[in-house]
Amino acid sequence: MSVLIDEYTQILCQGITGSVGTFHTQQGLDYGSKIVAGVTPGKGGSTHLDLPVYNTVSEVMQNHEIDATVIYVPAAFAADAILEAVEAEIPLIVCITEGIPVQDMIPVSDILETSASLLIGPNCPGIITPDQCKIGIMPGAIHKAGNVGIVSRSGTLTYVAVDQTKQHGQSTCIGIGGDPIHGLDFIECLTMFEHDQDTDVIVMVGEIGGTAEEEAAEFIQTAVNKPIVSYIAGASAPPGKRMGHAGAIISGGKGTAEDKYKALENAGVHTVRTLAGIGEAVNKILA
Amino acid sequence: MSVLIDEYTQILCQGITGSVGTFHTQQGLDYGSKIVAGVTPGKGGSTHLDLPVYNTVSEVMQNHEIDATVIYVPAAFAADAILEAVEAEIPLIVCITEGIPVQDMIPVSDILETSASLLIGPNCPGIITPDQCKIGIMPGAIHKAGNVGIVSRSGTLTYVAVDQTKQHGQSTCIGIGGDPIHGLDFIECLTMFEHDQDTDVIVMVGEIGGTAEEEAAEFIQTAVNKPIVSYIAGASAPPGKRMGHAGAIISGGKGTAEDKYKALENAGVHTVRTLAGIGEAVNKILA
Amino acid sequence: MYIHEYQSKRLLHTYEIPVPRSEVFTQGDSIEKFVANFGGESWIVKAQVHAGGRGKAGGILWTHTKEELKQQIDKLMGTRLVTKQTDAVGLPIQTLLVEKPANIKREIYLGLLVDRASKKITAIASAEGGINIEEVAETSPEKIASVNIHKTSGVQGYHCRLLAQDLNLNKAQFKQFSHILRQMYALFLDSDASLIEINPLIVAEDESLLALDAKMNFDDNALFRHKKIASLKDTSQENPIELKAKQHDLNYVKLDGSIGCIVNGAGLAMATMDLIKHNGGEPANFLDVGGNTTAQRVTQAFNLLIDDESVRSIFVNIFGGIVRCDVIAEGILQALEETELTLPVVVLLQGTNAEQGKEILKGKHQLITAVSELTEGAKLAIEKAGGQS
Amino acid sequence: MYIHEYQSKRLLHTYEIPVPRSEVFTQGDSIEKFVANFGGESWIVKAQVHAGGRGKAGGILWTHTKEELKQQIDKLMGTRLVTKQTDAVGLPIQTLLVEKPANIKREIYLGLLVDRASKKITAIASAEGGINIEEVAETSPEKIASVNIHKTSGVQGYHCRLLAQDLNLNKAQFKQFSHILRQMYALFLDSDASLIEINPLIVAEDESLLALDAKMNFDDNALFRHKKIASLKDTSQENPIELKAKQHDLNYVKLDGSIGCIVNGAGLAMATMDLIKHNGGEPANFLDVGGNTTAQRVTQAFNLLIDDESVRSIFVNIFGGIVRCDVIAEGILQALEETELTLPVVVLLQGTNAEQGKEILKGKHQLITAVSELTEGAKLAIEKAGGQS
Repeated sequence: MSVLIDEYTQILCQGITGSVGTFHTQQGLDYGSKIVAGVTPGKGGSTHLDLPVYNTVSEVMQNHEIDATVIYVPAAFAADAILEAVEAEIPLIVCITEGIPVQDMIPVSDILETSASLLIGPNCPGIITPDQCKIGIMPGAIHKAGNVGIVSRSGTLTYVAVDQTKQHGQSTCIGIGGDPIHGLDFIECLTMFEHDQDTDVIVMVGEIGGTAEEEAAEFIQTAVNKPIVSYIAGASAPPGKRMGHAGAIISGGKGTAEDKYKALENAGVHTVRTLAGIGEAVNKILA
Repeated sequence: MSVLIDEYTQILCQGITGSVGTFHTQQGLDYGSKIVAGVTPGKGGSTHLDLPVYNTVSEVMQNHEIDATVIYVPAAFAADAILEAVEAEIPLIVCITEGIPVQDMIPVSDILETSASLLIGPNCPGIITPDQCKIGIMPGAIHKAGNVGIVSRSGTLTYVAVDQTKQHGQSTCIGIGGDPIHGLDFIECLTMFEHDQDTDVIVMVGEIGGTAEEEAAEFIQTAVNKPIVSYIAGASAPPGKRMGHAGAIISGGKGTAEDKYKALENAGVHTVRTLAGIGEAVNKILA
Repeated sequence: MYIHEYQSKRLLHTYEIPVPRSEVFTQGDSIEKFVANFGGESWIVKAQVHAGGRGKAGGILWTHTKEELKQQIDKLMGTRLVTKQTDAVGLPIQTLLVEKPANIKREIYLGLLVDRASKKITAIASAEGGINIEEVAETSPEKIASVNIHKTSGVQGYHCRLLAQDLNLNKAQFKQFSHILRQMYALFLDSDASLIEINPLIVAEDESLLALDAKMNFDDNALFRHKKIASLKDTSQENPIELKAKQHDLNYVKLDGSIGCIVNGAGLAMATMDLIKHNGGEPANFLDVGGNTTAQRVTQAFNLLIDDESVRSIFVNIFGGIVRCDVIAEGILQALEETELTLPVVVLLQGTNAEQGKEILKGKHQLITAVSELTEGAKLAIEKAGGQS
Repeated sequence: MYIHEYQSKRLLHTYEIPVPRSEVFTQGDSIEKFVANFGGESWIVKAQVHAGGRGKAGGILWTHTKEELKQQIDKLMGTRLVTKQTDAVGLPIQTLLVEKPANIKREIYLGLLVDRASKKITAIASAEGGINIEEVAETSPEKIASVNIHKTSGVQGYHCRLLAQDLNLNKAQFKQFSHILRQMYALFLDSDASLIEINPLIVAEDESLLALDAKMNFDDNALFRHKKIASLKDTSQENPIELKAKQHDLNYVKLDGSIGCIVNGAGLAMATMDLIKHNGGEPANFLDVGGNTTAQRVTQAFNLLIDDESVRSIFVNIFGGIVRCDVIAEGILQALEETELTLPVVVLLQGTNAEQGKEILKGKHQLITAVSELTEGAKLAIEKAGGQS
């Protein structure tokens, strides 16, 4: 077992004929991912990378069994593509696109809430179960099948975490993305790792801003028994320029790295203060 | 036990100082319902019928434990009042108001879907558990505590059903209202009656239009074991004047009384073709 | 509230949805002056009535010369049009839409409505537009595409793509289609519509899309916040008794039978009709005087039924709730004093103080018979009306 | 993207939200002409810079006569304003807002923003508006009311009532408050704003509400569909290096330290800063060259850091993913050929082909030291910059 995806996962690619879609679909196929169809409005009926291309997701669903879709369409049209996938009731939607206007994501989040779909991203590397299935833009070669589950808000930090845990390998790595409004959050991923028999240790990589790490800490206290190693990026970041008060008012001065570290430590999480500490901590737990 | 409300239910009244609110609040108090506060924007701080009046529901929640709210505010402001109650996380919202614009109810239904609140109505008589709690405009005196659960789309037909079952009395009577977009539907009510140990027979009064009865029939087949007596009003109604096609297109010619009767009979429901038959059928089952 | 085709098209035009060139001719206008402004082109003269099936009923006429135009306007104006959707009396023609004919390549259907089941606004489209769309829906539902539009997102690209999937539109037409759907949706929200249909939405010879006919219905409960829409109401298109009923806030629908019904509550009113039919009679109307009725409203109801010559007997079926049956009974007696009613009246009072009410009515008025039970009441009303219809 | 106060107020005015009477004086305008148009009334001259804390920094001046007005305009225009929210260099004053002073009875705070946690637009209000609102939020959070606005419903009456609960508004003021909130929300949606604040929203002597200052921020990712908003951009208010970075699509923030950082990925860039600080150094910048970077972008990054005189050493930290480390290594060597860099460069390459990359760099260029590990890299960069700062 693994989390969310495995060797049988059948994948659709929305935005397959664009340059990014083309490149990463090829990479995915090379890795062995079961990408079975693509969508590009206006190019229906053609084939691309030997895969059938359709105008709409609904047409795809009439001809294929789809478990997951990956979205590479440009930012201006990405929210629309997510909603099309939700309408088609695709269980897992992975949106790689970065730069989606935040207000486009508000209706997406509203509609997801009452849907049967899960969203990973946007603005994320995607999800990989090494040697079985890779959905997204992560470099497949650095991964190795193993027993460390990784969840991260940042793209490259996921890769560093993978590198740091190369001794043990990974069950599944999920990049949830750093956009203000995104789909799966730490809590959902921790829940899945907790119940995944292939995962023995969880690495959780957070960032300053928002309160997702604090909420995760609260959740961990009651609902996660597996050991967790956590690093929070941004301890050294300056408060940053800002003109308005509203952000500070709503967060009430919360969301600093120190707040997050404290909350996680209270929940029994093994925190590390530099990236370089991730590997050590995992090794110690699995020793 | 009973369904949704009992002698301990503490009730708020939104629109308490209007003539309808005043009249039915007095009726409710006379019946013994625990109405504890009222809301009328702009009249906060005053008392009405010896009850404290507040400007907002949020203020009420700071001062009282509220289990249910009943809404008598005029149609133009009723959806806003429902949403205010949802925001305050009141578990049960009963909206009596009729004539609410349909498009006002679309966001209400969207927001309810992800909330912790249940809505009865709008455009309904309300809900009563005889001798314990009456929320709404039904005449209390015709009811009697007993073992028949009644759910109805029509107001006066609920009363007739109560009259028809006076020999056995009622556990709880719920008028779900006939507006195109409303809260609780047959299925939710049937589920609650099925699990209510005080209910031995269920009376379900439907109407032509929509497909709520057909969906209920499907649900009954798998999930309701208690005997159900059902009458559908409107068998004799002419197709009616209409200029557009869309209604007919979307329903595909469904929603006639005959369709509904057939679906219910297939699900093992005791159907009766006239109102007068309700009492007989219930008596036979409980004989 | 329904509006006329020409009013619908003006609204579409306001929302930048393409409609044919047209002029409106209103009763009382000078035909000479009106026709003088038109060249020798072909025109279609369309009777503006609140009913479908106008073409087959002779309400849509083609003209090719000024002389013909004059004749056809003269022929239609001021008459009544009887279509399969009207009653035998038909509807008065007081306005004509004189429109430039379009060269039709294909007819598409596009509609928006509030959908009960999904509690959303639903968009519907079909490549088989035109007058047979209802038949298509029944016999080939797979030719109808529909999609819910969440209010939080509004019309998205995927809605347009999904609906257009089987419409065979080229790129430019798809762009126009998307524009039309977005604008229709905006109009739908802005006006509290309950139905907007463009049928047919045609692909013209020049490959552009054009709204050739449109039907709209607006939520009566929301008209208070849409003064402009409300002002489009044409009461000449309504049944005079129904109109009078509305003025008194009574919910009345004229039917074909002989037994007048006065009932409180829409559900009970329907149930009463069912009961009459079940026992072999025919109701003359649906009449709901309101869930919590008053004696005064019952009086107004009597006055309404007097105007209907087909009524032979009246069945009053009131369930006393908050208002007590004894009060209603007194009201009925008083109403009979005040009106000129000469028809037999069967009264069933149930609920609060039903017995007292019956007692009050007993023997007080020669026209009234008080009964105790639903079936008894229905049967007696049928008998008094002269037996089975 | 931030805009100036005067631009915010023009937007508010367009949305029928009341703002004080004002005129804008732009660098190059004739002071004589400008002042000639004003009577002997009192005016406030407000420096238009993208930073708060203007009042205490001398950027807001009162005038009572034409002469004074002339002097104050002359005094501020063309200078730089240093506030607690700017760096030591401050921001250039190129525009002045000359505004009619209001008689303030009370100061309210009203704001709208996109809230991460609820994934909704949130409205915030407080009776304790004015410059101390952040302090109020921290010390007396109960004095701040906030409510989420669902997109499906938009602003409802209850939102207004909830926010106004503790604002002590009379009936007319509540009506005006509701209007302002609804209009702010419309502006928020129409413009893809991420923040709109009116602070203070004052109750004036005449009891009406007036927006005395406003701050707005717009979603950079959405500017492509808001040409008018995008045109309000004032690049004079941005750090020149940051501006140059943006033109190259590099994510750069100037900091106070001496160690320049070139990193791929925002997370890794922050983590690299953390690492430097953790080992006793100070980063000179945050610089993210993008998750899947190219050799070309690394070159642009070098060019950017050359402009920053406080940089003493550069730490390049690249995690090779899709782009291989050997390609990046070649790119770095080429970049050093092309630029006039004279600073020591520490390079850490990890991920795909990291070993080959390190091999390529070894001994090829005197400025470069290739390292194998994060902490090693950070420490060496600190050492090369001249030890701990």
